Amino acid sequence: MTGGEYVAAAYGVVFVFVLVYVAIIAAKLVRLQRDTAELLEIVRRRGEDT
Amino acid sequence: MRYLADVAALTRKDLRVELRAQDTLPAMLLFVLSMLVVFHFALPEGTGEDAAYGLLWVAIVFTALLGLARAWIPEQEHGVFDALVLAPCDRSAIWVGKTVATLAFLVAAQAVALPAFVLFFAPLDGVALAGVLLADVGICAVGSLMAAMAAAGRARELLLPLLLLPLSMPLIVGGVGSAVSTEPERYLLLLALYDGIFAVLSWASFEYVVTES
Amino acid sequence: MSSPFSRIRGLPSLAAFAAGLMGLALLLSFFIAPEDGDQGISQRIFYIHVPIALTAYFCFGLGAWKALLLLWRGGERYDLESYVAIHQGTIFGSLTLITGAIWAKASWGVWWTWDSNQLVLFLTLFLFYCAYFMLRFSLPEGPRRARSSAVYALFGVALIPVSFLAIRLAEDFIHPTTFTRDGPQMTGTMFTAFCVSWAAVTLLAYVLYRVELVGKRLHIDLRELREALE
Amino acid sequence: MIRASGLEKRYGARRVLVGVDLELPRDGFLLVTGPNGSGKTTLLRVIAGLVAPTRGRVEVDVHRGRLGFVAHEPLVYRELTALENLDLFGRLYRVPERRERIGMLLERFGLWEARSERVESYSRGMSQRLALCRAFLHDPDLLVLDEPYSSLDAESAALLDRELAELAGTRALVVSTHDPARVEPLATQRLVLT
Repeated sequence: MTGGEYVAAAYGVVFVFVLVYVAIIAAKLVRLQRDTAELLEIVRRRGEDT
Repeated sequence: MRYLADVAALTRKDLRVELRAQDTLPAMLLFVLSMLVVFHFALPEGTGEDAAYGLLWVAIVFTALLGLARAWIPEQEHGVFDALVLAPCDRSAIWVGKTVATLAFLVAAQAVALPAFVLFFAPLDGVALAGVLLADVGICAVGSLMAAMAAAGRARELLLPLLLLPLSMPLIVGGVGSAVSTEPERYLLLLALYDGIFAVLSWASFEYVVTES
Repeated sequence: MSSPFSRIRGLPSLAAFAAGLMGLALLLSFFIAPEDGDQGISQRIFYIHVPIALTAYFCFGLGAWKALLLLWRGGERYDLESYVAIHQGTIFGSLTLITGAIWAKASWGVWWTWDSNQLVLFLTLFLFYCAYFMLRFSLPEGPRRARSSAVYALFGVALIPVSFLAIRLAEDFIHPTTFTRDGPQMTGTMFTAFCVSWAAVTLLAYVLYRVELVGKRLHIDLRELREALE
Repeated sequence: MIRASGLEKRYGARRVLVGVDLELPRDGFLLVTGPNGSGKTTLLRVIAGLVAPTRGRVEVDVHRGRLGFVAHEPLVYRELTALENLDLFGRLYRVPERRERIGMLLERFGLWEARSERVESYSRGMSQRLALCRAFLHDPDLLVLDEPYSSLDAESAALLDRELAELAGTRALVVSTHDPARVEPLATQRLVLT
């Protein structure tokens, strides 16, 4: 491995970490969206009952 | 003055409870002695004395961990912890009592283990003994607090070593250094600095760890 | 008086600014800064490794500061902020160890060296803060977990100087360093490249911290909403 | 003495206490009843200051040293004797004429003969009576008793009736119990948790 490849490896790792982090945040957003939809469903159903 | 009276009462209670229960001190003694014997087989022929000092400190830290894992057991049976927290005394006195009692048992176990070490492996001079005592104070002070934190958790036997081992790294450096190095004063200074900083920090934060409101 | 920074308060604009700064940093550290005399191109890892390490310290410091606020002033929000800050600190901590190992391999041909006080100190702190999460997962949710975590976070910050001193003293008897690597002498442009990337990485960490905080607060609000609806 | 408004306590998703309001004067006697798991113990622990409410506020203007607390567990050291336990708490609570007061309480609660035996050799009833001694030791202004009658035999229960009758009106009491009949006449306020 030459010096340049090590530099690429170092920055590459940082880049991958940030991407993985963004992916985790995206997964959380999806879950939050599903939770919100569920709550909306509950409210709507409650709206129809009264 | 009141504070000292509370500390005295709590320390006497810890010593009496432990001497009556008769399970931590004998266990610590046998544990440290068997570790030393195991080290004998673990050290191949050619290794110098320094390795022995290093392993001595591993034995000291793990013996302390054994004692600290049981530190708050008496308080958890019958829920006595609540009674102590409700008492009008300053809650840090509870920590001081427990630290002094645990320190006493650790020193008692070492009173047997260190001569055995000198017999088995290598000599220990006055400075090394001072290093052992200073490190004992540090690990009991921080350990009592960490044990109180872990006590409220689920896997407390697993949690305590994880919490304590990184914190005990400076103690091991100081301890081994005071035994091995040509100019050991610096290491005693490191241990004293550690004790000063972390004993005060533990003393001040104990109340927050055991109360909710 | 609306200085340029007052407009940066919002998270999206903060993120945009961070991205811009990071771009500038990469540009500087790759193209503008001259190549290092003896280490050659591998010295450029320095521009990312050291800023990440300093950012990890920043996150641990932020976590400890929030912990102090929790113990001193009380308030549920500080527990979450301290937790997220230390979470960021651990992520950047692991990045520091990885990029540090790569740098060690490039400069000295070994993936790990006990000679670099920086790396050894970081390993200790990294283990310490991993135990922070073990503590949080072990204790039931509530004021006592918040306070214990806060106290533990404060211990972490106190551990940094003491460990650094211990590691420096440990050098004498564990094994004297075979080669000393004093701080790299930096010419003008190198130093600016370093400072810009330091600022960029710190800002990146702060943005990720804020993003995660928003996510966690949203989760808590939703849980409360759900309980209110039941 | 005690003011609480909109008290709520939640363990994760489970709501143990919801919207509890109460006001107890210095000589009030609050009887707390309700099925298991209705939050009686949690409410008493919140009043004693051992647990922080999730929402709402509780003000108990009594100094910690003037509060007596009895829980499901006796809160004494198993390895110590009755005398040693009470001596420890007597010192921590700065009880004047500690020895005399401990002797009198052990006598009154029928523990005098067993005073030098370790608590681990005590029956459940004896441990409970020792817990009552510990709670009454410093003559507190506020007594928080969580099901004090549990595991007491008929004779001890009658003894506790007399004690409570004597104390009622002279200080604040909060008592939770399963058979409220015994304490009903003394209560000035009632709170039923569901």
